[in-house]
Amino acid sequence: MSAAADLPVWAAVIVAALLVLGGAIVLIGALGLMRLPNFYQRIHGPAITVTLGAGCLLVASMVYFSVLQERPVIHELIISVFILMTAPVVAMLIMRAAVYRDLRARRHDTGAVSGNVYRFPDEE
Amino acid sequence: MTTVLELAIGFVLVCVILAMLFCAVRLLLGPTAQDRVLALDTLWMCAMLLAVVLGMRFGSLIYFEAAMLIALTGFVSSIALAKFLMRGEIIE
Amino acid sequence: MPTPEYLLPLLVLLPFIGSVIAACMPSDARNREAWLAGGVSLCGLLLVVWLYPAIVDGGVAHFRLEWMPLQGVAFSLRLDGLAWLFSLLVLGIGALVVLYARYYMSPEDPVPRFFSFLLAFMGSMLGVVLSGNLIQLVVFWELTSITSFLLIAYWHHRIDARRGARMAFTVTATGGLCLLAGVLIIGHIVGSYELDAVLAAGELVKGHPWYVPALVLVALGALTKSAQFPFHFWLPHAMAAPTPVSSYLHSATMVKAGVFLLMRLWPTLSGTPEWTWIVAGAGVLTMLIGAFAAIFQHDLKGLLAYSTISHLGLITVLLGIGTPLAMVAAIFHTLNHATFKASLFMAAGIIDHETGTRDMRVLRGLRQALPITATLAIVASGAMAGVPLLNGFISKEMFFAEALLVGGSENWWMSWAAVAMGVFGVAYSLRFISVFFGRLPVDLPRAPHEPPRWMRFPVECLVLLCLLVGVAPGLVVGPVLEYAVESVLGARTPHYDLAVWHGFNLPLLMSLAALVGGVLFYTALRRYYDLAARERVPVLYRFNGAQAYETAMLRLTAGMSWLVKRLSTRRLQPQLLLLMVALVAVPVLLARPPALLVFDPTMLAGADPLFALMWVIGCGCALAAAWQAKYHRLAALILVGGTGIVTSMTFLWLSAPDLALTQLMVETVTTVLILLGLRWLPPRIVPRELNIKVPRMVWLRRSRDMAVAVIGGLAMATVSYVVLVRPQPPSIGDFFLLRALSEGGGTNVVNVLLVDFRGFDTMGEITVLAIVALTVYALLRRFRPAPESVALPAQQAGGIDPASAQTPAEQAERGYLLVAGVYLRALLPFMGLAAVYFFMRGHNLPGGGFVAGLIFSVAIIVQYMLAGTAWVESHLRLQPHRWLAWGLGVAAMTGIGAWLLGYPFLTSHTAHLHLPVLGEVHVPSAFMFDLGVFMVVVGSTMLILVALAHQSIRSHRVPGSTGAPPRADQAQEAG
Amino acid sequence: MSPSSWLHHLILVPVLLPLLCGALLIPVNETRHRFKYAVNLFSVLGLLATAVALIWLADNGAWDAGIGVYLAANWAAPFGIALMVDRLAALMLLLTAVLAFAALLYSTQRWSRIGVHFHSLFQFLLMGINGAFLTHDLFNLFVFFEVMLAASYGLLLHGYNATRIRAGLQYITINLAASLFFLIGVALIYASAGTLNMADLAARMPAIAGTDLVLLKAGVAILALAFLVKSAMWPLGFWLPTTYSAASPPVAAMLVLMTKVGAYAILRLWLLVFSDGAGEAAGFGYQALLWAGMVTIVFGAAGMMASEELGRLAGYGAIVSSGTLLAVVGYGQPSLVTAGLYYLLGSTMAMAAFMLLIELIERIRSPGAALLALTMEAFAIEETPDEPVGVGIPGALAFLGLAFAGCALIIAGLPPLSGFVAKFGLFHALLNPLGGDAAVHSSAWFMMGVILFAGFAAVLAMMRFGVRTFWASGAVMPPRLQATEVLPVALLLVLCVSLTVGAGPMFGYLERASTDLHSTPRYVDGVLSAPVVPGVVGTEDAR
Amino acid sequence: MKRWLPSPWLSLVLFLTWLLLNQTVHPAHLLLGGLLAIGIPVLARPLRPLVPTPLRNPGALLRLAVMSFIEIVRSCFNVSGIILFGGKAGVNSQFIRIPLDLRDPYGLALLSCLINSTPGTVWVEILPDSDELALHVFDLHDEQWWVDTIKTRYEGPIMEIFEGGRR
Amino acid sequence: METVIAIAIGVLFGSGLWLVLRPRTFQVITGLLLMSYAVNLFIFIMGRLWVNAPPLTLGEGVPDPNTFADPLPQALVLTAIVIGFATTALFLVVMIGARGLTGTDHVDGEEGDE
Repeated sequence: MSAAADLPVWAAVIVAALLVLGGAIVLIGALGLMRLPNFYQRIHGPAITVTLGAGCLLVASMVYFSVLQERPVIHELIISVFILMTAPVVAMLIMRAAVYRDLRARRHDTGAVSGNVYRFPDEE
Repeated sequence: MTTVLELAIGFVLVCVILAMLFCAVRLLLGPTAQDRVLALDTLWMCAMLLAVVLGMRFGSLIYFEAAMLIALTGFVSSIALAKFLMRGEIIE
Repeated sequence: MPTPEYLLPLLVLLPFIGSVIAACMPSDARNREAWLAGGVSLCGLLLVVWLYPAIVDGGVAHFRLEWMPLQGVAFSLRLDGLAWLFSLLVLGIGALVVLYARYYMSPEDPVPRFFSFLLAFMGSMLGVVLSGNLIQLVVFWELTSITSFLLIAYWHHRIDARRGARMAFTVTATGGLCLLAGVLIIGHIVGSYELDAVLAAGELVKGHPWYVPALVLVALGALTKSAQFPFHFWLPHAMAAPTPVSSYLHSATMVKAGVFLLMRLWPTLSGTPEWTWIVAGAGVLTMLIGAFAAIFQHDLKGLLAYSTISHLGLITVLLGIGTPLAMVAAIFHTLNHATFKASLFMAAGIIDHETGTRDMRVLRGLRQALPITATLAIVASGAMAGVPLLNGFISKEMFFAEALLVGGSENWWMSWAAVAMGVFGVAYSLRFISVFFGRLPVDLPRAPHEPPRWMRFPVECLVLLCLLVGVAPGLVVGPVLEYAVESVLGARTPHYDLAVWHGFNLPLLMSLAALVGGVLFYTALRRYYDLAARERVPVLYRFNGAQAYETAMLRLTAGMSWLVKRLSTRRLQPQLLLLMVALVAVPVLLARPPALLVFDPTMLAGADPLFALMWVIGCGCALAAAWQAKYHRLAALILVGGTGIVTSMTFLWLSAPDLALTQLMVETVTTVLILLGLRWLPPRIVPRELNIKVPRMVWLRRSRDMAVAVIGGLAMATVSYVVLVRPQPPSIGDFFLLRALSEGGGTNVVNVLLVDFRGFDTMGEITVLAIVALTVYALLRRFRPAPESVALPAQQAGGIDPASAQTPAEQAERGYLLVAGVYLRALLPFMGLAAVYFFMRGHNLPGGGFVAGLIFSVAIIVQYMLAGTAWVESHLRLQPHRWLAWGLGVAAMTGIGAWLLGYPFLTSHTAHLHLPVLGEVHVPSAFMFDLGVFMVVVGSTMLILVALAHQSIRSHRVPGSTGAPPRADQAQEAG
Repeated sequence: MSPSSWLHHLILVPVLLPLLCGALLIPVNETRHRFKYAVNLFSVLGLLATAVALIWLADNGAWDAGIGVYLAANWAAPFGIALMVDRLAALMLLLTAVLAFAALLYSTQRWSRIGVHFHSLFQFLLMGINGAFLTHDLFNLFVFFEVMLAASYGLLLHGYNATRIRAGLQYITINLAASLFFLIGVALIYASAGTLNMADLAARMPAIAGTDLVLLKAGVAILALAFLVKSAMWPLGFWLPTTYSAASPPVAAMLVLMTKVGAYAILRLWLLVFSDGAGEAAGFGYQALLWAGMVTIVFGAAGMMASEELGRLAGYGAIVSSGTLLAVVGYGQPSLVTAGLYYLLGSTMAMAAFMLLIELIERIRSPGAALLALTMEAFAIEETPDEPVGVGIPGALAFLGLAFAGCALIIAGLPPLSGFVAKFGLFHALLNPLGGDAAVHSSAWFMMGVILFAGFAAVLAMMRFGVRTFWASGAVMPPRLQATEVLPVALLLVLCVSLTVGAGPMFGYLERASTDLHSTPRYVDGVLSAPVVPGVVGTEDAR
Repeated sequence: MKRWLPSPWLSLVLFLTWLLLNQTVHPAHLLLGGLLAIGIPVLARPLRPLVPTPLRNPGALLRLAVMSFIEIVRSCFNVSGIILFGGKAGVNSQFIRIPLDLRDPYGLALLSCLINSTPGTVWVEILPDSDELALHVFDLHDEQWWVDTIKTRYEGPIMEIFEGGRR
Repeated sequence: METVIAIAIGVLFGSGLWLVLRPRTFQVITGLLLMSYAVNLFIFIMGRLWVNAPPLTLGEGVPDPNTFADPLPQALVLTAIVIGFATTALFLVVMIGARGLTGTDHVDGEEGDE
């Protein structure tokens, strides 16, 4: 933690702000995952973790290390790129899996057929 | 002012780990498999963020690789699980 | 004349060589076999005769060949008077038996086996009598048991032969084991196993505290072999053997091995009250029981067998008495018994051979059909009964004299027993010869004729010997007996007179009494007891040794089965339970830890609460996985994944980035792997009734397992804690930190350890990977899925999912995976880049071949998941087998490359190159090694995963497997 | 001998040759069976030659004190991985090569073809076993154990069926658990002693005390558990009969050797670490080993008598022999170790021959006939004795009978074959401790009794099977035997016979080996002072 | 050219990524990165059947990025608000259909990335028969608003980028 | 820290142990996974706990061994992880093979009395 002491004030403030924001968002996202009542709502919770939460923290990290090492340290960009490439895939696959599982198992309480996009197989 | 930063880092750590805890709760409670998969995926994400934050806490760059690795391959088990749920087998 | 010593090994070896030759002959070569066997016996006989000068006047011939110098055991042969006499007996009677057997064995019998075993027995028996070393004696002793076993069961298709053989072998071989123990004790006392030393150390042995155990053990060996009470029961059952065998082994030679042993060790062991009680006691009982039982036999050979038991008992009594004169009588009677009993057995065999039966209730009047045989048999029976002018008379009279001497004034029972034995002996002799008298029955299985001339010849020879010895004992056997006795007794050799007539004295009176009494007894039995109608021996039938043996064997087997059932299990769970209990119990019992657990509150204070919180997650996941694994496999898998993440983060937190990376990748691959496997593991449906109540036993078992688990966990936690609070001992770890950069050429010490310091471990580790991959591949080649999982998974079967109608490739091109496919295919180059990145930096920063290999494999696996096996393999020919082979080859060759430079295997070298623009480039050989690791990891991971993935395509092609309708209720994961 | 000499690399050949041959064979297609077989055979013959050469080197003073140390990667002993060959290790290598040769020959016709990758797995198995014999580093021992076990899993499941996979599941699970024990044990040893090299551990022993010593003892005890599971000590060895009877014959023959690897590891570790010079910990665990070994013998003997099938009988026989070895180690007397090693050689070869033989014997036993014979004997049904005319035995049956008898004699320890010599050697050593003057310990009597009992049980059990198989089966069909199936059995038995005849020189060699084993300081010096080759980047003190 | 450099953009990105990963511009890494940037796409080509459409309008891409960034941040706070303060009944989560004209796979991929990155919407699939997008919306007030927004704000610019504004 | 990690190892090992004693093959494989986590951590902590001291001797000059974590246990764990992965794969395949051939997922290949 001695490393943090070397940081100039302006950078520390920026980093701290980003961190606090990111941390709060991460926490809220996870809270959503825990608290929301059904799966189709819960899946929206982590989305904020992935985007804004992760984004804030990564930017904070970039600023922090760039200032600390007095050179541009921006390889966290790679992480962001990877997240942007993988997160949609995971979300859509889990979502689709959930929809068809619920359809097959005819679970009425999950909201799988809300909005008339999907129907239970024998109710068509 | 540096103590602010330290406090902020501490706060983020708490947040991230609490987030992991929430994920774990969802992981334990389910109730459906897709919930668990979602929770696991989020847990991976939190772990990645934890690595980033630990790197900041210790002021070291070696934590970056772990984070990058999670970002790059952490999704694989999630999509494998999702595909298993959807198709019954992951490689057809 | 050549040095006779060299003839000794020849004498022993000759029969064995003959045995091997005999075994190789064709099965119908009766004559050649007989010539061979006879020739061997005669040659041996010649050698024995040739060796006679060596034993004259107490001379001893020796032959020694070093065998086990460490234990002081040599292959040592020793010929003295006693051994000479017994050799003569073995070879002489052997030659006669061979001749007899030539005619006795039927043309259909496979004679090579018979003569081979017979010769082998002859060699073993010679080995016993000629052994100059106790251990070697035991070797040949057991050999006689084995060959006897084989000979008794010669007609092995007969159940009585098999049982008789097993019984005989069990008893005598067990006796042999006892003898071994006894001999070892004697060897320990004396300090040598050489017979010379042992014979000279009589006083030492008798004074040693271990004398009694040694005596008992040796006696057990001798008594079992010589069929002494209470081990006598095997001998009558051994009569299932062909008659030549009976006459050779079970009358003349093998059963004499026991008494031979007692004679041999007489100077060492005899002369104490224990000796007398054990040996003479067993002898007296055997003598009486055998003689009495013999009277009531109906089988000719049975009668002879019991009579043999009785006579052996007689000899044992003589040895037990322990006076020098008794020894003379014992040796003399051994010789006499061999001659008359062998001839009697042969006669019985002739009768059997000619009439087709041995039942004395049927046989009568054979004198008319077989006059010569009858005469011979009657004379031999006379010798058996102790009729004067026959050899049996003389030795029996000596026995009476000794019995009187010992019996003297107080122990009258000894004399009475002797007389009783004489009476019984006469009675059964009469019973035996009764078959020759009366009228020839007409209903015999075969019409009897005189046997062939040469079949009778051995009997004639032996009977002639009986007569000669009986008439002129001193002349015929005098010197031989003298030397034999001398070799046992040495200076204590008594003066004795081998004469037929010693004047009127008490022994003669006893002989006469026995003769008269025997005749009267037999007549009485015939007339008033109806001997022929009796099925069993009066009084004695209660002590049925054979029955006891069978029962004991059955009980033993049953008992052992019970024991094994109690002491072991074939089930896995109890074994694992035992293992786990041992894991906790053994260190506690052996290391006896003091109260180790000193809880240090400062440790708790030093704990990072966040770290603790993280482990709350890890532990929660682990416990939940344990809870869920039975019915909710997928949930358990996901939960284990949670624990895995926490573990990786712990590695990261606690300064092990390499471990964290590896653990993360392994986590991913393991998940994919288990998911691939789960496809083939049909779901477990929660049974309704299980929710209602758990049987008490199950509940108990679970509680027990729970207790073990809790204790095991506590133990691990305690030990971990104890280790953690202790300062680290001076460890070799520092060395690596100091040398990694300067000599290993890398800053990532862990990686330098893996590829350089402990590269040899890594070599083995990648081999394990390769082996497992090959095993998995081989297993899956023959994989047969569970019937329930052959059909398409429910998710793909119903029409609910529109993707069901599409092939995997179509799904990726046009279907729901279209969008995902764009990303996943775009990620492939990046994953490849990451693999290269981690690989390149491994030596200096966290990473390395293993992580790189896993990343690469994951990249490929993602493509498989996306587009299916068929599509990927039509576009990419990844040959995991070659990757494996090349990987192992590159790694090993890198190591071997060091040899060329004169260094040991795997010594690392670094090439320092100065390139124009690029500057200095270091190329360590460890890099090549890591490349090998990378290739093996890729190869094995791909091989395992792809082989598993292939099952899906394969099983659908199995004809008939799609016959069963896919099950729609296949809810793999209950929510 | 200079560590850079080419001859010195011979120490590594038993590991490298199978590795390379195994790797070479991986991508070769199964249709080229002949080629695969040739490579395999070449490797095995090479191993045979290497082992002979190593024995010669070890026994003729090529190295100081008869200990050849190979420092892999050229790092001095406690730091790098040291491999060590002494008389015993060289002999075990030879035994491995001989058994491998026999098993390989046996598998020519059938067994190597029923599945894929037999030859590679076979080579890797050899690599693992050889490595376990050679290595002097605890963790490296773990790695080689894993190589060996992994290959044995593969071979056990080779061409699998329901029985084999059932047995395999059990075998694998138990050995995986045991491997975890191994790791725990090694970890504890490192935590308390700070080293992994066995010689270094021995050198550090006197200085370890207090809690560290307790931890070390616990670690070694757990480590020993892992070995004892492999060497099938009661009550940890119930997997063995099941596994042996399920494995294919050549694999079963190799498995016989694997139980001995566990005993070997215990022997090596104990004699080194808990020798007299080990300070406070000297003599740790010997008593426990002794009694556990004896209980194992009794259990194995009981199992032999209780067995209803030949495969399980053989398995229990193997339990008896490893029990004997454990008791021998636990007795802690050099001369007994000599005899124990002799016993190990003979019993391993005989048991392996027996494993190979079982399948051949099963061919003559049609199950129906065997069952009939069983019931007849159980109920003592008397057959009417037939005409006293025997049945001609064709050569194949004669061979099987002879070979069976030979195996039975050795396993039961009856004269005149090596089993008896071994038994005698054990008894002699028990009764004459330290040259015969010292008092005989009372446990010696127990041990003699137990061994005698085991011999008795073996006699009864083997006789029962032999009689039922060769004599009692009604219609005996002479089986069809291949020369390649007969030869290995014959070879092993002939070796046993020559072991008997040459007992003198053999005991001499083993005596020297055992003396080596018991002189801990020589190992410590030999291994720790083994020089590295001066290197390019080398400095003087550690390299 | 096509053979050795199947996708120049990818190669460029890989090259940059390599430099970024190693955080250096040392000549050795330039060389190595260049080699990898050329080699990896060549090796990976068999598994990447779709040749990406060349970008027609990079400027539109930038505009889209900025716009969607704002949208993401905005909806992020929306969702956070709902999670923290929204009652259980107050959220109307529903699936909706959105007819799409976009056909280019890369365009669809970009669209999915934007939609999924925007908290409150999750892409489910393109319904196979109708070329409609099934979308799940966290808190739906007005279905038509969503259809219009997606069509105009996202689909339009994306079609401009990939298909040269062919509307 | 010490207390936490000790308890963690205990819990992981205990739950793995419980599972290993269960009759279903999947339970056993899960148990072995958990136990191998515990054992890996156990080996790892034999080098004691070090925060932010990875064994990377990046600095100039001769490194001071007291400022780095002990690398040896890490190397051992790495090997153990790999071998554990391999054996898990093997066990998995044997498990499904046994399920197919014997028709049950009981560890004995036949239903017990439970």
